[in-house]
Amino acid sequence: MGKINKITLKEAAGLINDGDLLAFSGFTIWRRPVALCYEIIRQGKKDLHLFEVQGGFHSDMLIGAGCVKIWEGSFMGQELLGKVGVNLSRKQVAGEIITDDFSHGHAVGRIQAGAINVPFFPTALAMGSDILNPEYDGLARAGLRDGSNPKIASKKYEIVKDPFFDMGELLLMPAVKPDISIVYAPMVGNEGTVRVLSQSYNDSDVIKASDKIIVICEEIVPDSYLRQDPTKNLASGYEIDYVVECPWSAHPTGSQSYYDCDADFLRDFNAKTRTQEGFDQWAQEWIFGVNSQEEYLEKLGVARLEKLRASVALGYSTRVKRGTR
Amino acid sequence: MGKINKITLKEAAGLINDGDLLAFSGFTIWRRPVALCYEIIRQGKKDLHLFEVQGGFHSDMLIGAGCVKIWEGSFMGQELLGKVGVNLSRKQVAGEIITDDFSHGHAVGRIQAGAINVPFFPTALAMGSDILNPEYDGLARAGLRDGSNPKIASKKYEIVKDPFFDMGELLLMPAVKPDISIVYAPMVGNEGTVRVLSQSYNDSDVIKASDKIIVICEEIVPDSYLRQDPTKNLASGYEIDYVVECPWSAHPTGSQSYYDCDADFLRDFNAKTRTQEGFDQWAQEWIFGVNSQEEYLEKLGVARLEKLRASVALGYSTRVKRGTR
Amino acid sequence: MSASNEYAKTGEFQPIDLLAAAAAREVFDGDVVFAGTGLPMLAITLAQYEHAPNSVCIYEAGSIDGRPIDLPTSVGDARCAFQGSKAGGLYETFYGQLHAGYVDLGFLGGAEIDKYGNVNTTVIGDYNSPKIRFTGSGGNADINSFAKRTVFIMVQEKRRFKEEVDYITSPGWRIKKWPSGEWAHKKDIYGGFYHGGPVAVITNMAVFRFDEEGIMYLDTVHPGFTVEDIKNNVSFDLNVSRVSGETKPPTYHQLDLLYNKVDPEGIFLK
Amino acid sequence: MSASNEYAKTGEFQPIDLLAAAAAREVFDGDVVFAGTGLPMLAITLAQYEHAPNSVCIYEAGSIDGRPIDLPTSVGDARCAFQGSKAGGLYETFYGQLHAGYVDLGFLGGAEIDKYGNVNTTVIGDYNSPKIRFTGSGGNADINSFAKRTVFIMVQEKRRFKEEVDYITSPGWRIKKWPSGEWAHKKDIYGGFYHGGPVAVITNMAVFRFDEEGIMYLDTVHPGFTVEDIKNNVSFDLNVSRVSGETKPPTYHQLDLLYNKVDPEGIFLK
Repeated sequence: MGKINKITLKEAAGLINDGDLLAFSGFTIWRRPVALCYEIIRQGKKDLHLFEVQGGFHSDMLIGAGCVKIWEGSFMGQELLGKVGVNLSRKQVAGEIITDDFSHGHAVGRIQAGAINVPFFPTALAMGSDILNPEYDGLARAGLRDGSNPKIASKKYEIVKDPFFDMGELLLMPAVKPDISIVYAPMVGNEGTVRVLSQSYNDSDVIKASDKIIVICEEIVPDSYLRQDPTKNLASGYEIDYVVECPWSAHPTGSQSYYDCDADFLRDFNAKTRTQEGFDQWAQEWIFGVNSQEEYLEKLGVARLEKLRASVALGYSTRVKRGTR
Repeated sequence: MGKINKITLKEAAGLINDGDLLAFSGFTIWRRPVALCYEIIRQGKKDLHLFEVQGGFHSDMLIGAGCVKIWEGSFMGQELLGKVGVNLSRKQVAGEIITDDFSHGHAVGRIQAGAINVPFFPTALAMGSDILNPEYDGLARAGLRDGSNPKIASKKYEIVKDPFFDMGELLLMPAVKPDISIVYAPMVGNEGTVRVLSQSYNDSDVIKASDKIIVICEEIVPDSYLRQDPTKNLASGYEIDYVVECPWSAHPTGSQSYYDCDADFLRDFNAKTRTQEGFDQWAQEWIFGVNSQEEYLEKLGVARLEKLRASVALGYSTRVKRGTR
Repeated sequence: MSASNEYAKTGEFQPIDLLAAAAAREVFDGDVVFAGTGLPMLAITLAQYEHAPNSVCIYEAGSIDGRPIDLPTSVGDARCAFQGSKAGGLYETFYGQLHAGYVDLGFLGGAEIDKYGNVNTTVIGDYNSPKIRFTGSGGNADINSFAKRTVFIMVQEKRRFKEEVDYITSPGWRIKKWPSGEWAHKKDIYGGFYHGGPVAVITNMAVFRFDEEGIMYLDTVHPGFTVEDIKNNVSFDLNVSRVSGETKPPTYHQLDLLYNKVDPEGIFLK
Repeated sequence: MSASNEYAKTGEFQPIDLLAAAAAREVFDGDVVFAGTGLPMLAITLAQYEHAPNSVCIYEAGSIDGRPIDLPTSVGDARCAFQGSKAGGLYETFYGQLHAGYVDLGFLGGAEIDKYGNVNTTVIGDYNSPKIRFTGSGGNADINSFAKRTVFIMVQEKRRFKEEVDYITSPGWRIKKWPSGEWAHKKDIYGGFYHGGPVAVITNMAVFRFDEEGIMYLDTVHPGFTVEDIKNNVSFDLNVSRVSGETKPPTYHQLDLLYNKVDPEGIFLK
């Protein structure tokens, strides 16, 4: 009978140190721990190092707010709602951020290796890509592969020959073991069992790979409910450290069975934050201009939230505007 | 809309060639494709090479029947119901079988590597064990690591140094890619979606790693039923090749939500098959003396089967004798 | 429905309809397809309704063989998993499916492409001091490297069809052997992991294919365009000796399926 | 219940009760325990009822923190997963849990043990021409190599407590560095993967522990046995200089829990 360690949003953000290596739950614009990212920005965290299998609204925003020094990942964007992460892109062009690019499969292997505590994952994906061009190793160019930071591998990758079946060369990609992972999950049990309600993305790996794990959830439910079907759960209570209960905390990203992505909100963000001035104004309105999640929800208003709310039958909203209609 | 390729037990056994590398679903005495193993013995298959994360009744029986030339795995036994696989043990002592021992974790990594088609899996489990003693490499001693059999790795393992984080030495364990896997699953959909109803063991890996996959199931159900919750399914129709519908086909091993292990049957097998003569008599009674699964079930009788039948509420039988009562 | 298998006439369909029909033709029955949302989704769904009922679609976020009743706009969407055979995570899709060798066909996009099917989705200019930065690889490099066949859907512009792309995000037929950087055929680099590579590029003007050496050639030209138009919109020396004719327009049956079955809400089709 | 925390007297408990109580004492509150069925299951469940309510049990077949209402006789049993926090497969338990470093304590058995806690569950005689063959490693080698603490439960016999075991299945404190075979301390072989190793051996006669060098010594002797009895049942030169007294019997409260809560059906307790 474990017990969860319940903390507030502000306490959760306070656990993050400047310079920490962070990873997140979710996929592009789904199940991102947005309310906690807002609070990280309010608390002015600096020099964060993000590892993302793929980025999305939450991280493009952290980057726009100047919290991030290093971004490692395979993709930054909001799929059809914003084809590029405009803030990361702006900082990359301005030379204001250190980038290290991987393929999606490389990143998946790297966090899997971190999860099971092996130093590398073997893969033959994306060989021949400029991702492997030694000239384009962003962390090495920044002098960060010298061993002084235990979270940064001494090499971007290694090439080895299959010693068993003569399949030829393949890659070893280094593990990732974040200092902290920030995970949004719809449901956490009162003993800490974690469940997500659709595709599981890399959420389990992110939890296992990290030193400290904060889970921000839609609701805390009885563990006995989640234990009726243990095959459906993502993590056990001892795998996580802190729980924040915070309804709508993934907004404007979506949470299956709770609410859909807020496409208008995301498009508006992408349109307005192409410049730093634009970002600062947007942040003034949506981050610094609201003091709590409750205020944020009031600002969004009932009508907007009700439109996003998922159908209990389908797990997504049937009222939200999508595409051209 | 895929369609399944339904075949009979006899046809399924006919797909196996002498000398094939085989793997099975299940765990010790759970969800083993027993009815098909009986038929393999009836058809007199020879020189089989078994890779087993761990063995159990089904494989100890195949070995007793003289079908097996090579056994690779980490464990052979029936847990509390039979602490040693008496047939494998007898043949090992007699020098009548080639053995290669691994740890459970090594075997899990090896079939995982086969599943994702990488030549090896990195692990630091069981270093320092005599499992790694080069003198005890059974396949090498038998001259089988010469590259002539593409299913046998040229080395038992490789030791490498972590090139990224200076964690020290670890092992690379070679992938396993069986010619055929024989998988028992309780439910297969009419489009081939496969579901198991409790712990998943290594069943998904065994399916992915193998060239040809035969699934023997308790019942074929509408795919639309299984698709109501895709997070609970094990495999998709295109991952399997043949389906045999055969109720009670895991007996005497158990199938959660259908029936429990038949402890009396298993203990009886272990007691009677310590000698080859004993095995031969047992096989005469239970394999050669019955011509079909229907006859086998009649021989077991209604009372016995009803005792084993799982409670719908609990997924296991509340009537079966266990332990001392 | 009396919609026939006759081809629709110019003016009776929109450019996106022709693209969807052309892309759908690349799907063979039984194919396991790795796709993104948008046009690829229209194409695979159209193919499933029409000639490839046993084809299966995997989305990289974790769903397999979903049968959405509302078109998804993200691959992470619950809509993708509706009535799926499986919904898991990215380890399953990238390793349990793609690396395992199940994927027959991938639909991909890109900002730039060269004649070997090398595609850039990362950067314009020097990677280390970029003029424009795009999303990065996502699954593009992985799918192009491991699917048996990949099909790119792109915009036809001279600056996009280049002699050399600014950055090879996604490896085509002739690629670089790292860490040295020498050029080699894909087969030589992938060895036992070789499955195939790009087979077609479909643009708003034409369909291109790749010859035995892995070099792009012009196959068909969309109605309303000429070979000359295409050549004017390609920077490299394009092989036009194998042009097989005009790209087939969608049939009435296909148009019927697209507007009444595949996207009746008009999420992508306006 | 008025069962007290006083120790039961000789004659008021059976040998298996004492074993269960001694094993339960090795479980600390909050421990993640990797266990098999039988005695380890009695011990962990007893500990959960008594002093370690936050401890969690993992079974290698895939279930985590199950709360069986009927005792399982196999780790693959549905009973193990009942009201569990998770039920997955062996990749999860061996890599997602054990290799990931979550496991605090493992309960294990063995046919032979040496003074370094190296255990044999494979063979008697020469591996290549065995006199007797056992099950092989199963998870024994893995758990002994990666759990922070392991506890062995064994039968006390001279032929089982050996100077050198016939085969090191499960690596203890001084083991062999392969492929050369030279002996080394576990820390030197495991490097960054080092988590701990054997801390106790519990037999039908005594409890043994390991000193700073990883060498076994006698800690406590069960009621009814003498130090001499133990020495007579150990082949190697046993350190008896650190004996701390008699093994504590079960308390009345523990006996009450064992017979009325842990195994009321008498699956293991007769």
